[in-house]
Amino acid sequence: MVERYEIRFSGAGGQGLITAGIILAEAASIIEGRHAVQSQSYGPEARGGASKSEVIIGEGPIDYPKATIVDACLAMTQEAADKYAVGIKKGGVLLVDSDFVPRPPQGDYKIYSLPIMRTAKVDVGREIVANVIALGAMIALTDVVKRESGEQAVLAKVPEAFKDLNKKAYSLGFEKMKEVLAG
Amino acid sequence: MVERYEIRFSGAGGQGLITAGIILAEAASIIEGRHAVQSQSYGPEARGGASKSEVIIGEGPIDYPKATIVDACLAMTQEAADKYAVGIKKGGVLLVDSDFVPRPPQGDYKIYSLPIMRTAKVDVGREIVANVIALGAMIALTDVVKRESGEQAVLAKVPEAFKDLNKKAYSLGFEKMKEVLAG
Amino acid sequence: MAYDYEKSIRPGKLPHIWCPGCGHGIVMKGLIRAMDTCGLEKNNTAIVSGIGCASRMPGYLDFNTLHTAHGRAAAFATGVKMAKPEMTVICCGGDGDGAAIGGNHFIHACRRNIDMTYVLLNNYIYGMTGGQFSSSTPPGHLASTTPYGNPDPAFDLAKLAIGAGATFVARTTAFHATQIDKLIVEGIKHKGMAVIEILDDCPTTYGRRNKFRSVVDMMKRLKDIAVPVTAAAKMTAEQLEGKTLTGVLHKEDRPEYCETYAKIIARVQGA
Amino acid sequence: MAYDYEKSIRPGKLPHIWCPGCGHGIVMKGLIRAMDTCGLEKNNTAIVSGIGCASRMPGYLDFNTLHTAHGRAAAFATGVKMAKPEMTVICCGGDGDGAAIGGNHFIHACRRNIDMTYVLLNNYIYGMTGGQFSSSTPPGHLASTTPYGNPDPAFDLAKLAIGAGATFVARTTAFHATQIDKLIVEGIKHKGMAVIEILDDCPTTYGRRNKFRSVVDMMKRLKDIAVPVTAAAKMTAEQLEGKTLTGVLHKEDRPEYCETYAKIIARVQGA
Amino acid sequence: MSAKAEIEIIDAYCKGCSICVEFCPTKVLEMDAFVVKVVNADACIACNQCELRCPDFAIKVHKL
Amino acid sequence: MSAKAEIEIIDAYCKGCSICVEFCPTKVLEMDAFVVKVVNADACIACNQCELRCPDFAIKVHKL
Amino acid sequence: MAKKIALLQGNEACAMGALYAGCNFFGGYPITPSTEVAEVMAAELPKIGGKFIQMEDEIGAMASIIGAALAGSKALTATSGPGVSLKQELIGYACIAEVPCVIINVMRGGPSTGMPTGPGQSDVMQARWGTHGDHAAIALCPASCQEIFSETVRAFNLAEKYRMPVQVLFDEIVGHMRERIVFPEPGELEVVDRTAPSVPPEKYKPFDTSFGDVPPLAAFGSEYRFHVTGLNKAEDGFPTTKAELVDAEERRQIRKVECPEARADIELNEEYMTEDAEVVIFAYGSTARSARYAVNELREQGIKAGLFRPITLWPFPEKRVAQLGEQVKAMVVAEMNLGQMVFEVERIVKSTCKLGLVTRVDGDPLTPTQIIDQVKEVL
Amino acid sequence: MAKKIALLQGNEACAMGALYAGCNFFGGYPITPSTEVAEVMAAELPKIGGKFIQMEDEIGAMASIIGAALAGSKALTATSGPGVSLKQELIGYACIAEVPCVIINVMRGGPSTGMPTGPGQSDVMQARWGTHGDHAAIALCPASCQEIFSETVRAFNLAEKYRMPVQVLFDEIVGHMRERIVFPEPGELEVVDRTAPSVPPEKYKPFDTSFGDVPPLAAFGSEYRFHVTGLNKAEDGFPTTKAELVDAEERRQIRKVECPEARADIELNEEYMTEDAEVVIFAYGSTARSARYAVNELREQGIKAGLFRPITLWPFPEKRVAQLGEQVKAMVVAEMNLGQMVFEVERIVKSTCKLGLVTRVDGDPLTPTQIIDQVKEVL
Ligand SMILES: Cc1ncc(C[n+]2csc(CCOP(=O)(O)OP(=O)(O)O)c2C)c(N)n1
Ligand SMILES: Cc1ncc(C[n+]2csc(CCOP(=O)(O)OP(=O)(O)O)c2C)c(N)n1
Ligand code: SF4
Ligand code: SF4
Ligand code: SF4
Ligand code: SF4
Ligand code: SF4
Ligand code: SF4
Ligand SMILES: [Mg+2]
Ligand SMILES: [Mg+2]
Repeated sequence: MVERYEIRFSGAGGQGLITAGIILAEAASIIEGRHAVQSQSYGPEARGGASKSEVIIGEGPIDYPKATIVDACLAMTQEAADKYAVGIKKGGVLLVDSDFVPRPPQGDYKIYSLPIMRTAKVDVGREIVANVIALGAMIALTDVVKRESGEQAVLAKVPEAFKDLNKKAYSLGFEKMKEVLAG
Repeated sequence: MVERYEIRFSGAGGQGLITAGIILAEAASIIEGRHAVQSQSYGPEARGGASKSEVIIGEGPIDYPKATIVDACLAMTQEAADKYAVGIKKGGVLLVDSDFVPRPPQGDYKIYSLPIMRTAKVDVGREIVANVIALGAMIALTDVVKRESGEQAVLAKVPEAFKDLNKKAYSLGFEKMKEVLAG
Repeated sequence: MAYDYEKSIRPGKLPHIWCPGCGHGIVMKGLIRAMDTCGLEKNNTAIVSGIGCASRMPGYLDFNTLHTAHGRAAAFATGVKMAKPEMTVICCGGDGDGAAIGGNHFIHACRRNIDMTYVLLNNYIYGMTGGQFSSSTPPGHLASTTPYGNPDPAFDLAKLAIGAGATFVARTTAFHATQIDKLIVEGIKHKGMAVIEILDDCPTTYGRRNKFRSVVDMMKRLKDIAVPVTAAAKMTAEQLEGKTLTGVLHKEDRPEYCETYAKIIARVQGA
Repeated sequence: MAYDYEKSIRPGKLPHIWCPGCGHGIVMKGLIRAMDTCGLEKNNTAIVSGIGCASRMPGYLDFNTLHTAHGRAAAFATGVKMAKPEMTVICCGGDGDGAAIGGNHFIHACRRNIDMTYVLLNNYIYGMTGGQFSSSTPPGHLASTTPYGNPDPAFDLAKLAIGAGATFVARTTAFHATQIDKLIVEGIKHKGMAVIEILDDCPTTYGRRNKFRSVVDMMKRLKDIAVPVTAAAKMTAEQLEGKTLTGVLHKEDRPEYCETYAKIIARVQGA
Repeated sequence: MSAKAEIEIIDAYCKGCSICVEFCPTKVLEMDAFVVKVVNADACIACNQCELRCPDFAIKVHKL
Repeated sequence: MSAKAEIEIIDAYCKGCSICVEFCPTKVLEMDAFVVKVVNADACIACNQCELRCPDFAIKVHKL
Repeated sequence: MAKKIALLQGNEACAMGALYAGCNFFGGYPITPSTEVAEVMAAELPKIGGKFIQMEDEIGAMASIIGAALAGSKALTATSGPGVSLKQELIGYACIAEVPCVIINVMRGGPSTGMPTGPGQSDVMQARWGTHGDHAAIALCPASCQEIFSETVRAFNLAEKYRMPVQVLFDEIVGHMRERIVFPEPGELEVVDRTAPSVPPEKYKPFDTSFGDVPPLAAFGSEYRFHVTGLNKAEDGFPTTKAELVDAEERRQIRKVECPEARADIELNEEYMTEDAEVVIFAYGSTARSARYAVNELREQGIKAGLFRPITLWPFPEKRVAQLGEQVKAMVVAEMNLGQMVFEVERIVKSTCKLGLVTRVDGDPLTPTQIIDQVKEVL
Repeated sequence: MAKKIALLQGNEACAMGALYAGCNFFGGYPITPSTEVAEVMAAELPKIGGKFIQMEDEIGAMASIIGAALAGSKALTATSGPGVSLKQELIGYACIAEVPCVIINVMRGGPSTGMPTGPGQSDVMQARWGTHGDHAAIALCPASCQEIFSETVRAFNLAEKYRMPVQVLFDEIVGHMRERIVFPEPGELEVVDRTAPSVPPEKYKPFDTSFGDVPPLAAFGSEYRFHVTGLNKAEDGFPTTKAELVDAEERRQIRKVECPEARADIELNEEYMTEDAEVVIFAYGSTARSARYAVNELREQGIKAGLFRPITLWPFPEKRVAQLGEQVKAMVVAEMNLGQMVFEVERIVKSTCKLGLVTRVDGDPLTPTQIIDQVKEVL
């Protein structure tokens, strides 16, 4: 069996989590040359409401392209947490936005929390980068790709004018998470 | 094998030969209670040009509804004769309009001719009844239904005002043919 | 007392699926008020739509409702109306549904002058599928399938309806909220095909791409471009440049289709 | 010398399949003269039709010819024209083909203002299938599917085309034989969607049922109902009752579709 | 009076609709069963009506 | 100044589009994260603009 | 009292059958060779207060009959190949929304415009698989004018009973030929109406499976009001994407037609001399008439031939064909196409008997001789 | 030089593949879940001087690509179930008029509107039998983004080579997921163009079979001019009802695709661990990915499983399936529908091995576990 790592990003529509998933997949498959499949929710629920983006990363070709048992999950809102923080593997991890997910669903996995939206607003000054902060945090949490790969993938995705902003956001997310992990 | 009798009426589009076929089929199947199937040519050729109407009459249900070997054929024009006076059975009969079919196709069957259009025009005064004259003649020629059945079927088909006209036409056709047969 | 919309809405169906700021909700409210004003009986009214965001409307309304296939509302509605001419039949749906794929059924319903009221929500875009241009997207505008600006001229939907023979044609906008029900009421009362085009907004797939900062911006534009027919009469061609006429644009009396057919039945049965 | 129609007709294809007295032949002659006048190059011209008696026309004409499916001529033609804008594209076909089943493609081609010339042969009937009423059969008239008189109002096809945005709309009749080619010539020269409606006769399926004694009777009616637009300006509404306007009914200048698209290509490739 | 044109009739194309007969101002033409024929050639004034209106490409006016 | 109407907001329906806020002539309403809230009840003149224009059936004007 | 009899065209018989079945709405668009069905309906419907409408195209025609059916009518449309192709999306709509209606397909040669006035039998697989998505299909295929009458009645009955569109396919030959029809008296043939709701209006759900796989159907304009959609829906008729609900409704819609009881109810075959047959000709529609002729000939020549004629094409009569497959040495499929139902026959009898195929698509019917030759070749 | 690589959605990969194949015309109408194909084409075509047009509906879209193809373009449309249903009449037109073009069907749940954003594989039989009349069909079914690219190229090649419409079907899952694509260099994949006429213009006949079953095709606007019709036609392209000509063209149009050489050329399968397999899973599209996962699991559990994945669905890979049928104890068909290709598999392997079927239609993909369970049940 090819070994696979499954990550799910979830939150409100418009929070940029699809993009976060795509960037992670690019980091893994384009930059690191491994295998990755990204998919996302479509349909009425994708427009407003909760949405999700899944990335499966592996060392060989990925057959089944949807999540089976999720290794790591992000939930940016309570609605997303309720809907998508499911099927997390025993020993897996769930990262939630501490301000927007007051009641993280409990299970046989570790729960972490970070004030992601607040960091975007207060520390970076732009809510729009919350997804990149989240991405940095998830990479820090999971080590599924190298820190640099994630950064490179982020920078490849944004226009010149926004590179610094995103670099900062990514680092913030990464470091804040490492702090939490360091306890 | 159920015994079947196949009659084909052919002529120019608009000469009423479809109707002649229908009347014959009605005579056989409605009035005499035997079995009959009528079919006709459709398509571009049915609009102007030559057209045909076939009637198969039998004592039992008729399976194959198209002509196989024609017992009796009528051709009102040369074009119709060239196109449709084919597949006539050995010993069958072909009746042509003597004025409009100068060159009846030859074969292993008997050819008769009658001035059908002329009879309609001159003797009845209405070209439109040529088909009824032809029907009378074909019934006289083939005995496939009783004379009275044919007449009854004709009269059932036409409006009150035209009954006499058609009765006359039918009788004329029938009798002229019998005269020819009587030689 | 606040207006009682709930009595016309199926219990438990709100909130609706439309995006924040989507004008379809404003139009639905207008439609509810109009049906209310006309005193339509729920059991005796059918509301028929195609597919699209706008076409989701019937699902909320507590009447006989028929959510059909993309573009086919007018044709299904024709079947309902012919089968039961005593029913009030209302069509609703988007610009793409009604005039792009559904254009043929639309113009033929206009021609027949069958007694129904067609509420056409023109938000200039295919909202449901994520913002491809429609046959009413203004030329040059951006949509997901016009990355270089829309090359297609837009229909003047009211003009199309008139050209096709509709006997009542009116237009307003989602900004002119109180005019919505007034015109729909006139449409419902009109015996024959009534088309009410309502210029609407889709902030999600049209607004953002075309640099509207907010829904309110879009509303303001609707306000700005609208010129009542009456006022237009006194304006010059230049003044009317870029404007859209609102109000009742066309009204005439012609025999209604089901009535004509009923006369045939009476004649045949009488004979 | 007699007019040399043969040079535009494919060898061996005459006589054509149309019935004695069918006006389609008269229109085809007009079209040939018009193409001749415009000096159209055979290889650079495509003639596209749908299905119906009128739609058999391309088969006779020695050009690139495309006999498509019922109602779809305008859409196929749009593909041809977009692919090769340098070609002259002419559509021809019947009222049923163009405006009943083909109504949607027709109005959208008008809206786009794509450069083609649509010769619409309106004989008030579905001829090919044996005389069912079409969307241009006059109300009350008899057809095989209106045994009690047609309950359907008829399209004013020119009005429909104008409503849909066509930039050149003209009308004449099979009686006004010399006007046929004049108007088609204008249509071909017009840059954009040109619609030329030609009131035509179908003695076989329409004439007989509606008590015309002969083709010439039908021709006379065409003559009688036609009023040139110019003359109409001076006539009262009563005088115009039952009449049909002929000549150029509408002409405007709007950007042509393929040209607009070519500009996009230039812009994108320039960037 | 002498013919201003020679009228050519292509029998194989003529469907006998009689449009040309009716529109000829000088009664040059007449129906003969299923096709048309010239019965009064001299009267032809070369007005071209017959050729113009024949739906079947069956008649040609050759001006003299 | 006293309120001419009581404003009811149905949080579960409100999608926070802020149309009501913008159209209220007397600034009775304000956005609060994802939903609207009444911040200046007394200023309400019962003009009904907010109810009329809310696309989400989320605001009701109960005249006093 | 003597029964009413008449010489009718197949298409006319179809219209008469529809009226017998209670059809009171026709929405159509003319197309050869089906148009006579519309023409008769246009003349007859006003007499009974029914409605005839000629729509702008076949899609509109299909839409109109679904609309009318939901307003309580028994609704019919008639067309031919090109029209059926255009209707495919809305045939699927009628399937998923479970709306009873009848579609007549008088088959001509094809594909596309093909041979409009020639006969064909090449839409029989389309009748099963033409629309996208999973769905069941009922398709009937009469072979004589009398049978067109009775099968049209049965089509309405099945549409009403199973709440779905039913297709009647017959080829141009039977559609256009004339035969004697004996009109059944009223009451002589069964006429089925859809099951009306028995619950009070406020309890009504249009897809309430507590009443079985075919839930009762109310009518717009009655005291019941309801919602209809072409999306996957829950029992209350409103859209759902809930996996278990979608699964349940999708499977139910196949099951309601393909469960053994329904199959037995819907299946209708004619067999001729099959009891002791060593070779069976599988043929339907007008081709079966030639086949019957061939069977008689073959019997005279001492070959134990029989005819199996499916009148219900879909659902396919699997069980009976399998039985025959075990009985005979060979089966010969005769069809006026390039091989369509033969795939089904092959699927069923592959392991049990030899299989022959004789086809024709040139505008002329298969002759008895062609069939006879193929039978001899296979044996 | 390193090859260009990118993470692309299946739909985007499809558009890129089309451009690689030389596509220069797109006529479409938006529909979920296919719309991204159109969106990419709208952005890319003007860059190469190609044409993108959004038509008024799917029928118009299909008409426009046939028109463009006859004017010499390589033309594409992309849609989903409801759109494919609407296109059926004109797909038949493209068949009979022998016009090369490519139709993408990104399959969703359905019938009718169904589940627009859910995946499905329930249009695979429609791809064969959707239009009326007899005709051949080529349908391809890729299972990954890279393969969507290459199969779209192959679809154009086959369309051009066999002068007919080719369908590419993939389900929403592959259409919407993103994977790495390695872009082939120009020339790396074969790109086929239709055979142009070699005779002088005055000798040209658009269906001149002296050049074989696939006659050369000229373009409107070249020095060749010709006539095209949807009626049955003679070699010169003009309509005919002559029995022998109709017969010849109808049979040729099937033969050109279904003769052994063409089948071998068009057929493409992937096999995984089939050499020694005792049970083979027959699966295609995204379902085959689950099946492959299942094969690995089963092998670990000691069950000799293998995967047969048809990439060419039509013509059906009869020969290879028959061989496998003889080799294995059982075949299990896994599909995201209620059983479609299983009929073909049954037809072929009926007499040789056991057959199992596992289906799913609730909007979620078949999981490896479901497939594994079915394999174990059948064995
Ligand atoms: C036959 C068919 N084609 C395409 C679609 C996809 N589709 C669904 S809604 C829609 C457009 C909706 O636009 P509009 O009617 O303007 O409504 P809006 O969403 O803007 O309110 C399209 C193209 C479909 N469902 N069915
Ligand atoms: C999809 C489809 N529907 C119906 C038909 C049948 N049909 C062929 S021609 C025609 C009508 C032709 O009428 P019109 O376009 O007015 O041309 P005319 O024959 O009067 O010249 C019809 C309904 C068809 N061929 N295809
Ligand atoms: S996408 Fe546009 S039209 Fe659709 S609900 Fe959202 S705002 Fe309204
Ligand atoms: S049926 Fe009518 S339209 Fe057709 S060829 Fe004959 S006269 Fe002309
Ligand atoms: S040219 Fe004029 S005058 Fe001479 S035959 Fe013709 S119509 Fe008569
Ligand atoms: S108009 Fe033409 S077809 Fe008619 S009679 Fe004269 S020559 Fe013959
Ligand atoms: S009623 Fe008027 S004043 Fe009161 S809150 Fe609403 S908008 Fe403001
Ligand atoms: S208008 Fe309605 S939905 Fe929008 S913010 Fe106000 S209450 Fe909320
Ligand atoms: Mg819209
Ligand atoms: Mg016509």
